[in-house]
Amino acid sequence: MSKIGVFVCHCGENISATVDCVKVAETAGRYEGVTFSVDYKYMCSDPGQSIIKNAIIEKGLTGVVVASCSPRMHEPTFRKACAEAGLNPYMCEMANLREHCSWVHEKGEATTEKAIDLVRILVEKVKYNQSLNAIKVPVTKTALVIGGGIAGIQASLDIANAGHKVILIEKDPSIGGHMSQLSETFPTLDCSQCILTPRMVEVAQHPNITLYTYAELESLEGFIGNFKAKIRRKSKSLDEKICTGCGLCTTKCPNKKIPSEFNEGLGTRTAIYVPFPQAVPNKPVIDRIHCTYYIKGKCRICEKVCPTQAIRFDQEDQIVETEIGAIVIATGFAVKQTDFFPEYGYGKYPDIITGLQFERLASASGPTLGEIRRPSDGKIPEKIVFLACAGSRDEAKGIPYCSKICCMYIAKHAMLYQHKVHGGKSYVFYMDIRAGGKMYEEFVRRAIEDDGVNYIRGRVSRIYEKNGKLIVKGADTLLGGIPVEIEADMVVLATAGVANEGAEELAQKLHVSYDSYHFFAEAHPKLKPVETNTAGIFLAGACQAPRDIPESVSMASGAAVKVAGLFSQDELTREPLIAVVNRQAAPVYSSCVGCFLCVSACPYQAIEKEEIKNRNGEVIKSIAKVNPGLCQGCGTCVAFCRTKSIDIQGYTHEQMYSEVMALLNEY
Amino acid sequence: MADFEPKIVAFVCNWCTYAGADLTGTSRIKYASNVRIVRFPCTGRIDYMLLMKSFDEGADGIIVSGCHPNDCHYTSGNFHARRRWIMVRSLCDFIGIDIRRIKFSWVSAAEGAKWADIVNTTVSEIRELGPYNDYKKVAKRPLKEVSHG
Amino acid sequence: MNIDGRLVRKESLEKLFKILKANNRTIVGPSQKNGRISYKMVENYEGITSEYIQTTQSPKEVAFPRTEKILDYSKNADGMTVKGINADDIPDIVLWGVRPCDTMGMGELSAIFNWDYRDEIYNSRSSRVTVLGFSCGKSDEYCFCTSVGGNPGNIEGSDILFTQLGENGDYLAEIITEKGSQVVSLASDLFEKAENIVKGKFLADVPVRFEKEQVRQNLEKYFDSEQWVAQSLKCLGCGACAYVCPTCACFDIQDEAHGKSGSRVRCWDSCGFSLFTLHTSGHNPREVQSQRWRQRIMHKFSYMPDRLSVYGCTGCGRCSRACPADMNILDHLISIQEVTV
Amino acid sequence: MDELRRRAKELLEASSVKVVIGYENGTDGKTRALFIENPADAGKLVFDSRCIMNLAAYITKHEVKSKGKMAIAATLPVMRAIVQLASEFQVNDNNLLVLGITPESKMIEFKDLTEVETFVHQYQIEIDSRNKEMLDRIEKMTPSERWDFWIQELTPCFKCYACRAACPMCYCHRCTVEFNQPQWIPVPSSELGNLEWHIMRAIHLAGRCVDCDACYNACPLAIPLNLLTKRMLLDAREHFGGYQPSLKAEHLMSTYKPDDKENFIM
Repeated sequence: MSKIGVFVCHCGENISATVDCVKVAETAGRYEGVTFSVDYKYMCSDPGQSIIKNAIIEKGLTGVVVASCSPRMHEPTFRKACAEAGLNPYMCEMANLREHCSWVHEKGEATTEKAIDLVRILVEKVKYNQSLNAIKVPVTKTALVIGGGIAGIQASLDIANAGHKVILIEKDPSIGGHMSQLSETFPTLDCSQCILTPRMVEVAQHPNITLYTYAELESLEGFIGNFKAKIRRKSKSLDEKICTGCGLCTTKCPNKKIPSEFNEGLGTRTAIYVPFPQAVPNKPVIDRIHCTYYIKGKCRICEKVCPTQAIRFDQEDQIVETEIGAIVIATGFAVKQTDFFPEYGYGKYPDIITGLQFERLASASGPTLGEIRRPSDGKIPEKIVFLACAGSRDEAKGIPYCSKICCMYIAKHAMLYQHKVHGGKSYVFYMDIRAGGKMYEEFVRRAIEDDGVNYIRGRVSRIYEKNGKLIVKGADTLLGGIPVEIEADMVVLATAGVANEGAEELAQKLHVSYDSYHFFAEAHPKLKPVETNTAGIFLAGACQAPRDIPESVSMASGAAVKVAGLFSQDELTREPLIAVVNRQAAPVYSSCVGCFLCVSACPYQAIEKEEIKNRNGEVIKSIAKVNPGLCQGCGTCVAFCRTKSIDIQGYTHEQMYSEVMALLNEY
Repeated sequence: MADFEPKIVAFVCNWCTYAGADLTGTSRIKYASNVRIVRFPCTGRIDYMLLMKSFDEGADGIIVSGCHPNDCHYTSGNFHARRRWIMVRSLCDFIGIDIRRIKFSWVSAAEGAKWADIVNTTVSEIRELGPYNDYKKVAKRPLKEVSHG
Repeated sequence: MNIDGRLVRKESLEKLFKILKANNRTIVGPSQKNGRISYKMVENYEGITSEYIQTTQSPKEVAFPRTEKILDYSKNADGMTVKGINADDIPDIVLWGVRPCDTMGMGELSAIFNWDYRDEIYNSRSSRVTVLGFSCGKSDEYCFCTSVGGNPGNIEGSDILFTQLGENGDYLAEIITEKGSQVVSLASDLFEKAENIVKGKFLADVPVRFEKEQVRQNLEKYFDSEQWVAQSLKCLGCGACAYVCPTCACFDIQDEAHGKSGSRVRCWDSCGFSLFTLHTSGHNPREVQSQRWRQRIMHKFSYMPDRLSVYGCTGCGRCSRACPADMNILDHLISIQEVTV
Repeated sequence: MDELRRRAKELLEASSVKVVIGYENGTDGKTRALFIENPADAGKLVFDSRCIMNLAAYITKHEVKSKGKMAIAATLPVMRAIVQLASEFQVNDNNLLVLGITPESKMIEFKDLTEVETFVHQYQIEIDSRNKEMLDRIEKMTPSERWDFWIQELTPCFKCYACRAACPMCYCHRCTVEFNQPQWIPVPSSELGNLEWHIMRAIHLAGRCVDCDACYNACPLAIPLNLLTKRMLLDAREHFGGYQPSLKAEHLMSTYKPDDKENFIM
């Protein structure tokens, strides 16, 4: 006979404001099998957990139902509390009275009735819960970091410094990411390259880090601690071992007019190229799309001039298969291009540029060697306009969120302009100035007060060209919306930060969730910001949402700690919520009839054939068997099995059936 | 029928719709309180027999919801489920079960508002349809004791 | 025994039906659906079919329904309330159009339900049934009532037995019991005086195919015979034979629970099912189909005559007709008789 | 027929097989299954248009299988069932030899099940016009008419499970109806119990049914339960391009396509 305890939480007033928690506890106390029932202000608090623990010990409870918030929030908390009091943690279930009831319904009888139903459903379920023991699986202590921007670099270094192996893959020929493109960084104005390149070099030289640039994830299977990744190392058309990185080939390549990705199209590069002088690895790759030899079958000049004969035109992509235990996704973000904005000329005016392009103009290593010159004619702009929220916070553009970094970098850009163009006039159109961060607000004030940047609160409705000037038409909402028109020489759009193209596809490869903007979804917005819903896969940097450098670095270190924590154990304990094929005494052995249709239904190839043999070694029966290491507990096989021979622990036939019965019947 | 409050059962997966319904809560979006959620690991786990059982025991409507295609936490549980739903739904229709009372949806962890919308739509549609008496009659019909007719 | 024989005009059967209905009798009679004939409650005379040698289903359901509620229960704060079946709720039934093999079968069924335990519900039901038997003018190759002690004009088990006097002829009604006389009293005009009618020549000719006593004796030595395997190889293990049989009485008790309340229900079961004897442990004393087939034959031709002094077979031939694998019980019984063990 | 008898005799004499499964004359002009173990009995074999029972129901039966290698006289529906059973690991070349009987009543002895598969793939499963009309008629009804129709049709069912026993695809040792923890399908023969049993049966046959009508032919009460599986067959065609029994261990319902189309998921 069950002895179930029901613990109803008020969650402060989060639940009790709309649900009569006292009545819920009283009603639950009358259910058959419930021997203890109580309500309390905060069940998750220390005293709250003590109530549960004491009741388990004193009342000899065989099952616990905590009626509080979502189990996705506190299930581990309460299961742990139960375990500490000597009750198997899997004898604890949670009724979601907060997210699924008190927060979504008005105060009233119907809401309390629903709360009572939710508790009853779980009371009936828990009667069929079974004690389960965690599954132990070995851990491969190698991490895969995807993306070699500042977040990926930081995560790799932190994991490597904790003594674990790291494989860092980067889709471009060099690591460095967007940070390597930046001129100076807010709020200190120190040179981005100066602080970044030492870390890039550290990555390249770290004995625990294997760096694959020009490489992408091909596929991933397995589960936490035991992933198998296939990495595609795209052909660089070069033997990296022989290449000395002398750069002769890049100077001799006849194809010199290719827009440079690193310079955001404001400069050019050759077909065999190193993206930027401080690239790591500092060895070229051949861009096969633009290379004359791959297009026309003739040229091979680089091959001829190479002093070490390192060029390999016939080199193929290489697939590296590797076993890893954890993954950090640090694939970063992209920015909208100017062609996204019809009101600003669809990208047809060369002197309307993105913030990232401005970074390249302002950078000493950029196409203008740090001089602010406009792309159309190379003139130094005397009037420059910066537009914040270009696309961001604009529902109509499908980007209702704030891109977060723009306010700060626009202040920086305006400041840099004022430092570099003496007597120049700069204007910033903004909606709000969001400068939350250490020394951020001070930085913006400096731009306005010390450097004389003109901040105009309002949006720009249109920009068009007239007599070689860009006419910026906007309004000043602080002055009652009076129209403002500026004849500018150059306009910088702080275009929205968005998810990378292909983020969705990568998420599907990794089996992680993503939000409606295609940024990767964290497991919990507050308490699990670097975890994904898939165990063993973590997030760092702007692939999760727009992030600035310090935030990306913090997230990276956070993710690295999660990985290091995982790698601190030789074995991992996994939730035993997996499928099991029933076994019975001879001569039945199992009700499984061995049709093996479940084998093709299983998404994890976790079902195999088991032969039951007699003493003479003859096969009596072949039945299905679930490999507990591979099974992830989706239960597809359970619903599929005609003989109901497979069941899934934690969501068994009896548990789900009794939930439905409890839901619709009086008890 | 004005005071008819339909009983709605929702079978949802843990990773998308359950989380989506959590988000509805965290976003404080209000919806009809007629629905009771039963949590499954995955839509792939949802046995069609449970749909029958729900009607047996007096449900007036059912919501089955999980991750959007390609978003399944288990890669393909929802694809298997979808195939099953197509067949089961069609058979139910052929038998004359009122398939307007079984709503299928994809609600992701980010679609808190959609969840509220699905529940509200379902509740108002079922309220319009009235109690599922056809099924209830059969389910609760006193066992005929003399020669079945 | 001197039986009161009356003449009932062909046209009078319908009148009799209407009078019985007018007297609030529930009439259960042979009714056709999808080309199969079963006993059902009939409201109109047109609902009754007379075109059959034998019905698909036996009339046993009037006393032993396939699904029968035994009690209702509900749990409450004070414990449990149990409500049994009220015998007064059981209707008086006139069972119309039953062949003599089936009327005899009702006696065999009663023997089972009154052997070591008097089954109250069964007896309440059967005592409320008035049986209007109809003799057989035709038979087919499945019929073998004469081999098991019956005959096409057997009065055993009928309250009134009607025998049609030739094709399209009038009927001889033999009023056998008090219940039968009660029916007559409701419509005495329809039961005319009959003089010296000999029904024999109007009855079907069903040859005796085996000696049941011989079969019984052989079975005593036949338990371990290889023949069971050979005979049952084509058996598919369904319950069709048992469910159409007028004397098969196995049942299963099920609780249909809905939260705090529910019902206890008696449902037909069949010894042909592989799970019929499966123990919780996994052990199954009748592990293979031949053992189940043997049980069926032994029960009807050995255990029942031993213990109940009646055979469990009426020779109606339904099991053979219903068998999806064409297991013909007559063939098997003949071979058992012929075997020299 | 002579060819069949001759070959059956040879196979038994040579001990190539232990039992030959075919048809013999039965009661009332019907034919029934025959299991020949003695070559001398080969003469009892018959074959003609009366032989409609699906003998494949026997090849998964423990009592038959345990005799040793089987040969089976197999018409097209039987061969389809055999291929499907092979893909579900219930029979294989080691325990079964197929003496195929073509729709033209010619005997073909197949070397292996792959040949049987190739042979059956020449013929599409076609639903006969009478049943097609029935299906059309039912589909034209309103949902509540369909409901009444099926409740009426299924109510006579007394759950003898002859449909299941005769179906070659229903070889499970423990059927879902016999699963009682929990009791998914109500045991009683009641309107609800019958309805759920037949829904469950049809769904379990989705993508597996070979449309042999064995279930309907076996039903003592002639319930048109095969219409349910026929409808599922048509659904499989409509939604997933259909299926036919194949030795590949990938089945209609255990696989999926990412672009499976539906129009009802919100």
